[in-house]
Amino acid sequence: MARKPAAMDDAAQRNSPNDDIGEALRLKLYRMQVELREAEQRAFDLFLQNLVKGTSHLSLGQEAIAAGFGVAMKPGDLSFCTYRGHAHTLARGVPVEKVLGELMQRDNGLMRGKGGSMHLTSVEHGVMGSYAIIGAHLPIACGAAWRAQYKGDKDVSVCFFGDGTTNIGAFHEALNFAVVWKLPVVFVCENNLYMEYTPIGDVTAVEHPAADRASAYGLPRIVIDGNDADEVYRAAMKAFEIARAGNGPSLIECMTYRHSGHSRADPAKYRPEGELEKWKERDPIKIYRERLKQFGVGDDVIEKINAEVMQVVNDATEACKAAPMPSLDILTTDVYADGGWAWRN
Amino acid sequence: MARKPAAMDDAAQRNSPNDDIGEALRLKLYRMQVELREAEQRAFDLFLQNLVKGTSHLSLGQEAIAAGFGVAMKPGDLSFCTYRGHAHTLARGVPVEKVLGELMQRDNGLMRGKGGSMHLTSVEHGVMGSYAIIGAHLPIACGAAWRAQYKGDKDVSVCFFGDGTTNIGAFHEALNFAVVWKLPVVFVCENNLYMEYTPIGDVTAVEHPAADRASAYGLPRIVIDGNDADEVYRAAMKAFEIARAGNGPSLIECMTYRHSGHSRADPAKYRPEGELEKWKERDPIKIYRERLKQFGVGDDVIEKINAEVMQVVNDATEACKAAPMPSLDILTTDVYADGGWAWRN
Amino acid sequence: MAELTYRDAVARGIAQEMERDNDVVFLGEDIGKAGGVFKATVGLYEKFGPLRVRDTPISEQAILGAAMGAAMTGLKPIAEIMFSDFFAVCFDYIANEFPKSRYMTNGQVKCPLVVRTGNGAGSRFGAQHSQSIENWAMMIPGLKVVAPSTPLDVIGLMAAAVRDPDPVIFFEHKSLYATKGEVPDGEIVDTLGTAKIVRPGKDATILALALMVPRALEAAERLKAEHGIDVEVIDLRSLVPLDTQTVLASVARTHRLFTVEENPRLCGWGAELVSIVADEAFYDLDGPPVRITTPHIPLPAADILEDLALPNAERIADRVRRSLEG
Amino acid sequence: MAELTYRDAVARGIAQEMERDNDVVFLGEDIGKAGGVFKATVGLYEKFGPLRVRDTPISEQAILGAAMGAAMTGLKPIAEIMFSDFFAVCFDYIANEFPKSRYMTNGQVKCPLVVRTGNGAGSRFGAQHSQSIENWAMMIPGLKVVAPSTPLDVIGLMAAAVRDPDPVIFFEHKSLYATKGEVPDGEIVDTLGTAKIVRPGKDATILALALMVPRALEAAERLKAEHGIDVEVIDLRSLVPLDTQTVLASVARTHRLFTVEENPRLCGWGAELVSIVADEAFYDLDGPPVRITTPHIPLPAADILEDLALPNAERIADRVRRSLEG
Ligand SMILES: Cc1ncc(C[n+]2csc(CCOP(=O)(O)OP(=O)(O)O)c2C)c(N)n1
Ligand SMILES: Cc1ncc(C[n+]2csc(CCOP(=O)(O)OP(=O)(O)O)c2C)c(N)n1
Ligand SMILES: [Mg+2]
Ligand SMILES: [Mg+2]
Repeated sequence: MARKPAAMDDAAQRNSPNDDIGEALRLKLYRMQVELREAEQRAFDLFLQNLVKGTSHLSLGQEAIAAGFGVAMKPGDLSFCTYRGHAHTLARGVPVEKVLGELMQRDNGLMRGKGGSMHLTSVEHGVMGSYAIIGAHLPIACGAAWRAQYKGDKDVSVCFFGDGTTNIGAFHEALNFAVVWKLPVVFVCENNLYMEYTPIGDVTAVEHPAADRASAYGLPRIVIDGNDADEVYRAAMKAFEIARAGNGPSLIECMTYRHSGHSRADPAKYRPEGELEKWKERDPIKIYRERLKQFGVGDDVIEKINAEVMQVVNDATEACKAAPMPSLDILTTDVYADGGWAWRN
Repeated sequence: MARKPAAMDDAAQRNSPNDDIGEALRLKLYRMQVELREAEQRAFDLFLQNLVKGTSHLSLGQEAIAAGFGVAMKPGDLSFCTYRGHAHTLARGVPVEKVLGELMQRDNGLMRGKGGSMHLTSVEHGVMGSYAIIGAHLPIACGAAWRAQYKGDKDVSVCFFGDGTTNIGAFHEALNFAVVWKLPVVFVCENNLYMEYTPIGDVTAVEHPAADRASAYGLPRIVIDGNDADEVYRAAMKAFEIARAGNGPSLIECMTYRHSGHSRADPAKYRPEGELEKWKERDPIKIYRERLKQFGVGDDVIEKINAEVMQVVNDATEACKAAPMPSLDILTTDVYADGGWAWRN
Repeated sequence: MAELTYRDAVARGIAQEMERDNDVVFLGEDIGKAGGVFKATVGLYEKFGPLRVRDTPISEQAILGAAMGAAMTGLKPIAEIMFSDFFAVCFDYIANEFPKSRYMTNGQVKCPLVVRTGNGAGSRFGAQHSQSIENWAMMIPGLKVVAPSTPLDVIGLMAAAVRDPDPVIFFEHKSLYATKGEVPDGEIVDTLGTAKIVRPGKDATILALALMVPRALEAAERLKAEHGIDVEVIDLRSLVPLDTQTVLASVARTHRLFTVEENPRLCGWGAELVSIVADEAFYDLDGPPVRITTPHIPLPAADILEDLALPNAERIADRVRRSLEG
Repeated sequence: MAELTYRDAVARGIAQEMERDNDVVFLGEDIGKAGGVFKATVGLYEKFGPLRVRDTPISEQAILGAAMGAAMTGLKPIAEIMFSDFFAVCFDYIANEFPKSRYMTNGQVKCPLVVRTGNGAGSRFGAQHSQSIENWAMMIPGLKVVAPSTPLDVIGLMAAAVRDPDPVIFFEHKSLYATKGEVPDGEIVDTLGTAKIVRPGKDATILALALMVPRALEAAERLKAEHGIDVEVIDLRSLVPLDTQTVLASVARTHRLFTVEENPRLCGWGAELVSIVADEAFYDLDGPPVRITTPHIPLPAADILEDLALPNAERIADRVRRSLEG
């Protein structure tokens, strides 16, 4: 059952003084979503110009999840992302330039081109890595949460993954482990209805691939509207509260949809007719712009945010275009902690 | 909730003409349990005489499960066992000599000593292997069931495993896969309360490690008394009916207890005081002997069965003691299908 | 005769075998309706239908386990593991189940299946999607291991692999999918365990595999043109069974050995080949046997870095020349 | 100074490091309350309590994944994988996660952890519980790989492994657990990447590891006593980093190389060592370098078969003698 805060059931009430989000936060959530959208849209444009190389996996249409969690997380909280991790990385405050730079394999990229788009990492921002082997990071997030528990740190580890990931063994091991050890970790399933090209329903024994498994770990069943940043934010805050209170993990399934193909190689021909269009009507940014208007935010404020974001993305693009390629000598650096790669004397 | 056939709720009714098991079957179930018990007891004695080498994992106390399923299976049905597979192997009609011979690493063993106690296999009896890596055989059983489905064969694959196995990734992958493909496979969890030495409750997020996960695959929750061979038999028959009708897999959790240590190396000191004694009162063979009596079977009949089984085990023991060691040239046979091991020309 | 891509050769090879034998079935992620993420299996779903070409969940252990159970009981499955790097999430089947079941059961259990997978670098996918891991399979007793370099070999070795009664790991090179080659019409069946001398020569022997074959050939042309050095290039094609006779005979003629490996150095197949030759043809060798490999590092994503990591024609030619001159 | 078993040395080595550093934590199946299935961790639970010595479910991926997440964020975990064969069910962490995270992130992510595991044959456990798989780890760039042969080395190398800032795979040999050795009192810390000449000699160099070290030593004594052949035996101890200097210097003195491996032949560490020596010390060698290995087969369970499979002193001595005489 989708968990909807009772007070939020109709638009009228949202304008009430009981508004739990508040204007400042609301503008932040909007700005964040726009930034994720524009940065990824730019990544796509740069790919068409042959400036983004390798593969890349966009979250266009899924921004409300990254934004809702990103805004809810405190400094020190840790993000564990997938190859589809641009948005989650940006949502922790990593500069657009650093992300685009990595996609463009420039020296100013987050990892100077060594990792590429599937492995975005910024430890200083709490982005502990983007993992490209399905399921691998769920146990890893448990480990980071174990450290917090052991050390008495109050940070929460948040682990993002897709619907398809719920069918791999590591999902199961991590969920059981996290519950048995009562770890402060939040598992966020972004159910965008597809694994790569195959509909998740074709290959999954239950309707909700994450939520319908929660009871197998003694967890409550949580399905939320992943295209509504407010709802995401609330679910995040609630899960964080549980985690920080020492009451263990949560598993949250967010219903959403990706507007683009799985990766740059995918024209997404497998979609049934009309499906994309239907979901575009539920575009999280569109929804949120309407929300802002309901709360009386003027077009000028919205346009100003849009313009500011665009400026950031434009500046980042220029900086990346101007940035040098990585120097060749980094090929063999940082294999080991001594900075090098020597496996022999 | 434990699934109990309504008609079986009290002993009185069992004597009614509605008795669904019947005398012939009942004697078969008894004989089978005694055979498993005596054969394994003998294996233990032979170990103490230093004649059983390597490791071995006994099912003493768990015989009702192997017997109930073994008797319910038809020729052609396939068994997939674990390292704790002596009982399941014998329950398909594999001669005691063949099993003891393998444990004693003799040439008359099922695999002439090449596999050892953890890998008992007798393809001609439908015992498709005993697997020693936890969880590995659940997907393999799916594959055998897939073949049946593809070819229109009516056999069922039955996969036995322990409570501890429910926490490894392969369990999850296999269950989902079997349900999505609607495969004729029956997953049988023998919950003996312990993994090796650690109580399953210490490391599992739910009370019933298999049954409480069934809903994660859209399956009904089934917990049965694994020390009552009749109950096991009924659950098996019901699951086989579902499988043969093309209605997919079942997951059955059987509550039981092992009387011996995990393996021959284990004195089982981790048991709480009195636990073993309590379970010995629920010894499946004791229970079943009482059942026979309730149904009017005389002591003479019971003693005759016991004696016959003992004779079989004694004969097998002598045959094994007399059997030669395997010839050394089998060291390099049967790596490849050509019978040899050549990896080069 | 038709010109075919390596990619299309995969589909043709599989189709040839599925047409021949109804027991050949094919499973993997996105292989069916979508035709595979590398588009190497386009058309098979349409041709053979959903019962023989089955899309799976993201459950590599279930994929390989199911393939094994089916193989044990009468089918001839082909399983796809999308990227060879993902062998790491289902390695138990590769290392402990497929290759040991026949031996452990004293020959009772058979396991005739093929695992095909996209291997190797060049797509700028980074460290977890670019590895060349032939040695992960070669090191396991009981497996057979194949890695074709041309469309023709893809078809012929695929047929041989599917018909083989043992588990075969079939490495397709991602950077070769778009390459083309002439392929005769009609059924093509090759033989496992046969290396091919793809360029005869007398001054040195170069052993190569998969993507390294065209690079070794290019190096050979350069060495000839620029330095008059005439090297023999052998495409190993199959690591198990290993055609050591062809290798030893070549070294007996050329007296020098070079191996060109894409895999990172340690415990690669080059080490095995060098150690065989050093032991069995020690007195044939006129100089040290040399391994040319990717350095022992994870692979970088950036194109200029990835290109630097892999052996290329220039590096191969340079190393051979220096060695022969020195 | 005390005589200690290899088994007890494991517990002492771990205890030494856990006492030193509160961030050292230990997890695995049955390691705590039960003291480990090989009884190699007895007493640690009682000494360090349930928060630092944690029993886990049978979830090898969760064990290694959790170790990694903890290592990345400040702890120094020691994870047990009960039998090294089970690396196959969690190989993604060994092959794709631990060793690549630092590189892929351009040095941002650290992964200072130890995976210790029971490796090797001799217990008649059959093909899935007896493997010697050092090469599964050695072949992966980014790992460090250790395999001690004595109680003293167990403690010293365990300390070095725990203090190392990189992921270390620590292979304990099951058949050595009951062996004994003298161990000094007080803190013991050794150095990774250092081989030890355990028997000096002038006629040939034998490289060995773990259980093969005592067997090589026994072979050396036989060769001396029976044939007057004086071989040098080197215990490699650490495969990565690899002490090639000690090996090359030895071969420069003895002019002959033998490797004694327990792992099945193909792509074993012996191949790597032979190929290094063949390349870099070719002109030092007076004869072919020879690998003595377990045949390339799964391991049988029966004692007489298992004993036949592994290199033993007799086979080693015989092979060396034939080679030196021939
Ligand atoms: C172990 C593994 N198997 C397969 C893949 C290939 N792969 C990459 S993304 C993907 C689909 C993942 O689907 P989902 O979890 O729903 O995430 P989404 O891409 O929709 O965000 C697959 C199969 C992989 N990276 N790792
Ligand atoms: C992947 C793997 N991890 C660990 C082990 C070691 N091991 C063997 S039996 C066992 C306990 C299994 O418990 P359970 O599934 O309850 O079966 P039981 O032994 O109680 O029948 C363990 C941990 C193994 N064989 N394989
Ligand atoms: Mg998805
Ligand atoms: Mg159990």
